[in-house]
Amino acid sequence: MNHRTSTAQTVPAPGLSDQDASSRGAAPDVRSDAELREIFRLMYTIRRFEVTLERAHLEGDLYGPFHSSMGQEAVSVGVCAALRLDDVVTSTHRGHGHAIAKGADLGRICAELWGRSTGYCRGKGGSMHIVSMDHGFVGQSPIIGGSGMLATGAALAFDLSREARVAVAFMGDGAVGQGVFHETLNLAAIWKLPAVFVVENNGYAHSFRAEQMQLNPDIATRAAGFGIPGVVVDGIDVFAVREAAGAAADRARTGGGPTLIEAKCYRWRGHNLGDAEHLYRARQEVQEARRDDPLDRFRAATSDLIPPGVLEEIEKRVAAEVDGAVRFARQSPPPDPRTALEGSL
Amino acid sequence: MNHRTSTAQTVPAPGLSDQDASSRGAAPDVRSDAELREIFRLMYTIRRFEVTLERAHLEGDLYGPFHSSMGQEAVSVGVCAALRLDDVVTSTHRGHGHAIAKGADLGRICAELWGRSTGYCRGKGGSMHIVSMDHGFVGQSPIIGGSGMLATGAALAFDLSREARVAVAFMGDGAVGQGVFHETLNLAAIWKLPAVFVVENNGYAHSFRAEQMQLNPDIATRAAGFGIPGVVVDGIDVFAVREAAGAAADRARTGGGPTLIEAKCYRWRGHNLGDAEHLYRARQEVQEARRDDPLDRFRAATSDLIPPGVLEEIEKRVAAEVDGAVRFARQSPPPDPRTALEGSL
Amino acid sequence: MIREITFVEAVREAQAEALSSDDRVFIMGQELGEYGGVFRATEGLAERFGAHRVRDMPIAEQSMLGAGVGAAVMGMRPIVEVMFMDFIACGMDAIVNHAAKVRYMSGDQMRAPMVIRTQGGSGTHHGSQHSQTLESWFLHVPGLAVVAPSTPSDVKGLFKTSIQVDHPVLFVEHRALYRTRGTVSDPVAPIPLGKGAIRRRGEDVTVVGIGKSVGQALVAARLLEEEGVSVEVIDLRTLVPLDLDLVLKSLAHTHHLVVAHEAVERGGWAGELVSRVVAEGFDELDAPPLRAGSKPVPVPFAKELEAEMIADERLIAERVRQALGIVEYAR
Amino acid sequence: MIREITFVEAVREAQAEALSSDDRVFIMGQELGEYGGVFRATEGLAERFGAHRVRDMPIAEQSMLGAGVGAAVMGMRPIVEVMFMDFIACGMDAIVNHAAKVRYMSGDQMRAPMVIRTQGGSGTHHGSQHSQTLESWFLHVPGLAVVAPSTPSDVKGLFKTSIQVDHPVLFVEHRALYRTRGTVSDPVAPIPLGKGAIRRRGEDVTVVGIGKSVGQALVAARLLEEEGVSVEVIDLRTLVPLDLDLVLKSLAHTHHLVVAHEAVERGGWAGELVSRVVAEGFDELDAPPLRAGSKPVPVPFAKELEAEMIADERLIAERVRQALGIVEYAR
Ligand SMILES: Cc1ncc(C[n+]2csc(CCOP(=O)(O)OP(=O)(O)O)c2C)c(N)n1
Ligand SMILES: Cc1ncc(C[n+]2csc(CCOP(=O)(O)OP(=O)(O)O)c2C)c(N)n1
Ligand SMILES: [Mg+2]
Ligand SMILES: [Mg+2]
Repeated sequence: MNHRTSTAQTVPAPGLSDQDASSRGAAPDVRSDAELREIFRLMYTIRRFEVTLERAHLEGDLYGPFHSSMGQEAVSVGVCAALRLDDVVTSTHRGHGHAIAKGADLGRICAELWGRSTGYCRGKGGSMHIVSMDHGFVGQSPIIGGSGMLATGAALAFDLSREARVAVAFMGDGAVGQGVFHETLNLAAIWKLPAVFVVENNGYAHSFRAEQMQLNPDIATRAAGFGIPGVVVDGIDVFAVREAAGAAADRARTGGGPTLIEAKCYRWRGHNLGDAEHLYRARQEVQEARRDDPLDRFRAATSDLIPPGVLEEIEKRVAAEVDGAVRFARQSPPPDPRTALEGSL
Repeated sequence: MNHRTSTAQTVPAPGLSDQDASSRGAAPDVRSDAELREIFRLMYTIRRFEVTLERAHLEGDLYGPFHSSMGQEAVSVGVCAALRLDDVVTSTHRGHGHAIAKGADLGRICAELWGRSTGYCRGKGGSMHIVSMDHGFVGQSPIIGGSGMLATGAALAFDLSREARVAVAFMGDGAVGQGVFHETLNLAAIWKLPAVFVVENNGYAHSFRAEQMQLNPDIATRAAGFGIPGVVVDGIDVFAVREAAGAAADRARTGGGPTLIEAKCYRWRGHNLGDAEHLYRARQEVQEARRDDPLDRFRAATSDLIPPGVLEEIEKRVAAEVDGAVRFARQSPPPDPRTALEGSL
Repeated sequence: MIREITFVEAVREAQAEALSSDDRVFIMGQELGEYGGVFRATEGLAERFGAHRVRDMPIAEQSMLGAGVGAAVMGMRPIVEVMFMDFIACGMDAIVNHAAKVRYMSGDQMRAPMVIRTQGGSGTHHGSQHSQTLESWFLHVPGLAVVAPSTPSDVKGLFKTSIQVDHPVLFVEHRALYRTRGTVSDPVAPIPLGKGAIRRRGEDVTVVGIGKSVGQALVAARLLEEEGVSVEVIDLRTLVPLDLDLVLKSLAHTHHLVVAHEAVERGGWAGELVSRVVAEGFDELDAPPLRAGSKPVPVPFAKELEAEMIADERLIAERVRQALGIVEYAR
Repeated sequence: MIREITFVEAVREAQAEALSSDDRVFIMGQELGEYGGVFRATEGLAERFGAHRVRDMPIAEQSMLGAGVGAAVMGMRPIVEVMFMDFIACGMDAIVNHAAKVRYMSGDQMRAPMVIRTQGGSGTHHGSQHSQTLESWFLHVPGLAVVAPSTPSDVKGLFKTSIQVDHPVLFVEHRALYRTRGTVSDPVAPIPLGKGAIRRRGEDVTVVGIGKSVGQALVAARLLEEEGVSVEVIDLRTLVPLDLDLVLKSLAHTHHLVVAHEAVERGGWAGELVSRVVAEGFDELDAPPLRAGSKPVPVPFAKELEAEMIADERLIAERVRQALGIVEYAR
């Protein structure tokens, strides 16, 4: 059932204005100057954020699990650059990059990681549960497979309410072993839902390699079983990701149904802060992989498009912004303990 | 990890003798006279059983849900004919045929459906929970997807204990929507377990057609995603099923890993007794489908192999046997109520 | 105007009213569209509201419930039908880790207003995997309301509220009630969650139940009346929120309590109510409150076995006699 | 010979002993082979016993547990590790509908001897989906034993029994205990399921707990000693079977009861114990038994919030004062 055959009336989702079919158009040209800078700004922001917060965490300044998305910036940014503000994204335990790429506020993200009252979730969520409904970042599920369920449901809501919106689920390669991954792909397929499933194949599910988790490590090929397109994309190349995601989003938006995108990338850091990486991968493997840096790729691809100095300018601004966000978090008050008992039943 | 690389010692399963690798051989020739008769006897027994018990149920003589396997006799018998006594089978809510084909005792099956103390489960199981460990019928799971989990585990046990045994899961086409179906196929695949997954695609999951449940209705093609062979077989032709199952069982037994078999067949009766079939399929569709009767197919294929009168002879014996089983059930005492409180924690 | 309808008709009408009064409402489940529901609870709804709002789906409980959460978060009001309560075990993650928690975890940015309809219980000899009574699990899952009506009128009144509140509701129906009849007014007024009802006035003992157990308590009460025992029967109607006040008020004059449910007694919700009553009404109690729940075994197939382990009116009556010291307590 | 080891070392040793003494034993889970377990509970076991017996597997809780059942039915003795107790919600069907029921449903033809190891609880700020305490659900599932050790020695003694019995066992470890130390003898004698232990003798009140709550009860007891209150502390060690006798014996001289668990109080297992005690030991009680459980909300991330809702030694002490009437009861 897709919106063109649906007879349900329009129901705007809370806080987001409805659009009708006529507003469905082609994606904006990725090579516009402003967007190029924006893409770099976001990728660099994620990098800087992860570096800065990892250090703060090591210094004992914040607590709780910490899953760095360093090295996967091009996937987060490439996908979100292909989306509209009122499209939505669901995420995993490794979600900082997704939240930043979808436009969430750095200060409030930091404050959430610091468990402060000014955090997006008022300190109730933490690093694995950032949500910003205003930005269509409808949240992380650190339950492997969870993000797919939520995005499928969001896509179903858009379909039923005939909104030209797309729901994107970021998932890890580890999610492919989970039954619900298959269930949700199947539901989205038979109902032609406006959903895009992005599997960030970063080579590992904690210590586990794709080859250990399935005989057929080409995750994109799973799509065929569900009768939907499966696309493999170079997850280090933000423009390649942007293009694949744009095509999938357009397809979804115009009633074509879901797409499975496998973005091949590499997890630069340990699974989480404190992970005993040496038990399962050699430092050299990591060093080699890191030579292929999504930020360098961007610089190379855009060297003749962006005047010298511009990116350095952006880097300076971002660095200041991240430091400001950290300061904001540190200076924010902890939540009032009484709020712990509010918001449930 | 398969038995040839396993270092675990042999652990015979309870009540079943272990066999070593040398006993792995080719499947017996299906066209031996004795086996031909046995195949017919079993198929006819299932048919007769379903007809007889359905009538008894309609007459109010037994109670509880009743899922007839009429029309699917060739799948149950074809598969089990390819197995050894100590191979095991798991089943679904529609399991009478599987139990009979695996050699379970008719009287004790009937007694279980009648809820009598002489039933296989002493009246605790009923029609959807028949078990006969002595015959390697390790039981039905009417939780869709359940039989696959159990068979995968049984295959894992055989692998770990280096027994040359095979575990077969009968499943319905409805199980394909369930996530656990994919999980178990994947586990069996990566561990090269001696398992065979037989999906009886009888056209319906209750009122639901395969086309409604997945865009790609060719269930066997799912196998590719897991890197294992997927086979489609004519589920009306007992010899075709026997051959496909034999090949899959040999493969599993010799360390080749699991196979997914889709047996195309047709559910002759309503989903269960009392099903409002008319709501979703026309009587004519059923009548046409029933023209292709697995028993007639058998007769045609074997007309020049079996002397006239032989099959009629078998039919007479089976009819008497089924009546005897029903009599045994009826005459058996109900379970002692106190046993209701035994056997749990 | 007063009509008499069956329990399942009430479930159907309640859903029809929700579908027609709120575009955000839709239904997901198996066999509920063209087929009309294996218990006829959605008969005619697909024809009337369209297959997109009364959605049949493959067998996939986890993602069915999870998609319900995602849709609810984006502003819809899903009704998700889990055909047998036993199958909730296939979808626990969506309910427990997602539906119940998203509002709290997100600092109130998200809401998951959805009704999870399911039916359970014994009596049809479906065997151990199709006969469980599992609502007690969900008292232990903050964020979920648990509703269990006992009459057609309550079905409509409680459903009206359940589909309007801003949090997920587990709406539990007992299969054995579907064909029972009761009167309903048109329209039925919404019943607030957390308000129980006194079904019978009595002096000597208070019997508390939900769903099917309420009717059994009333049967037991008539039985006991002949023995000269006067029983007050309370129908909690919802377990979360819990109408403790009503129970305490009743105990203030009966001073004796029996809590009845078909769920296995061990670990069942009666333990929660007994503990609350003891903590907050100890002085009102002239004798230990007792529970009338099923024995700690799966539900067997054979009727003789089921009768031995399932809590029924006979057990309720016996517990009342024990609570009043007429006979000695024995588990 | 007496050694001091940590709780997690005890878990590791217990599994190593099971693997070496019984060929039918094997382990399944994530990150437990080459990696040695995210909490080091299986460190070195894969090297020692082979990757086929210490099996890493994809993330697929339902089929992991379901395959465990199938393997157990065919004569193996699986240890299945569910990395966080919260993820049990992804595998409930295998545990509830299969592991717990196959023996009964099959008329005793099948057995599912397996140990389901999991860890849970708060304290590491993992957030609402990685901090739950859910063992109470499983008291309500006939067919399963529920074991929750509080010391390294009990880990070994209880595990030895758990891997030998003929039924499934849910073996619950509290994450916060992994680094606590305790002495063990070599070998540790098997501890029968259903036998609690008195951890501290006292006169005025009995505090009952499992796992981490036992240590908190002991801290509370020292606190209360300074206030002149003498607390007896009982470690149940297993919830199914339940050592009610030990609790009743203790109440025969303390006449006051507090049941403590980190699980959410509403619907938690304390309700079961309180109800049993009330029904079978009412006359021993001088005051209402009270529960010290967590508040009915998910476990939040921020430490200030967690402290507000999690049951801890302060709450236990307060409940004791309330039980003794030193301060008035307030939830
Ligand atoms: C249902 C469930 N099982 C297990 C885990 C434990 N776990 C957390 S992250 C992780 C690995 C995930 O790998 P992947 O999906 O590839 O994501 P990545 O960490 O690479 O981003 C595992 C097993 C979990 N969070 N949820
Ligand atoms: C987990 C679960 N969900 C739903 C059901 C209800 N149900 C019982 S049989 C059935 C249809 C099964 O169809 P299929 O798998 O094709 O088997 P068939 O009945 O055709 O033999 C359904 C939905 C169930 N038993 N288990
Ligand atoms: Mg990964
Ligand atoms: Mg079918």
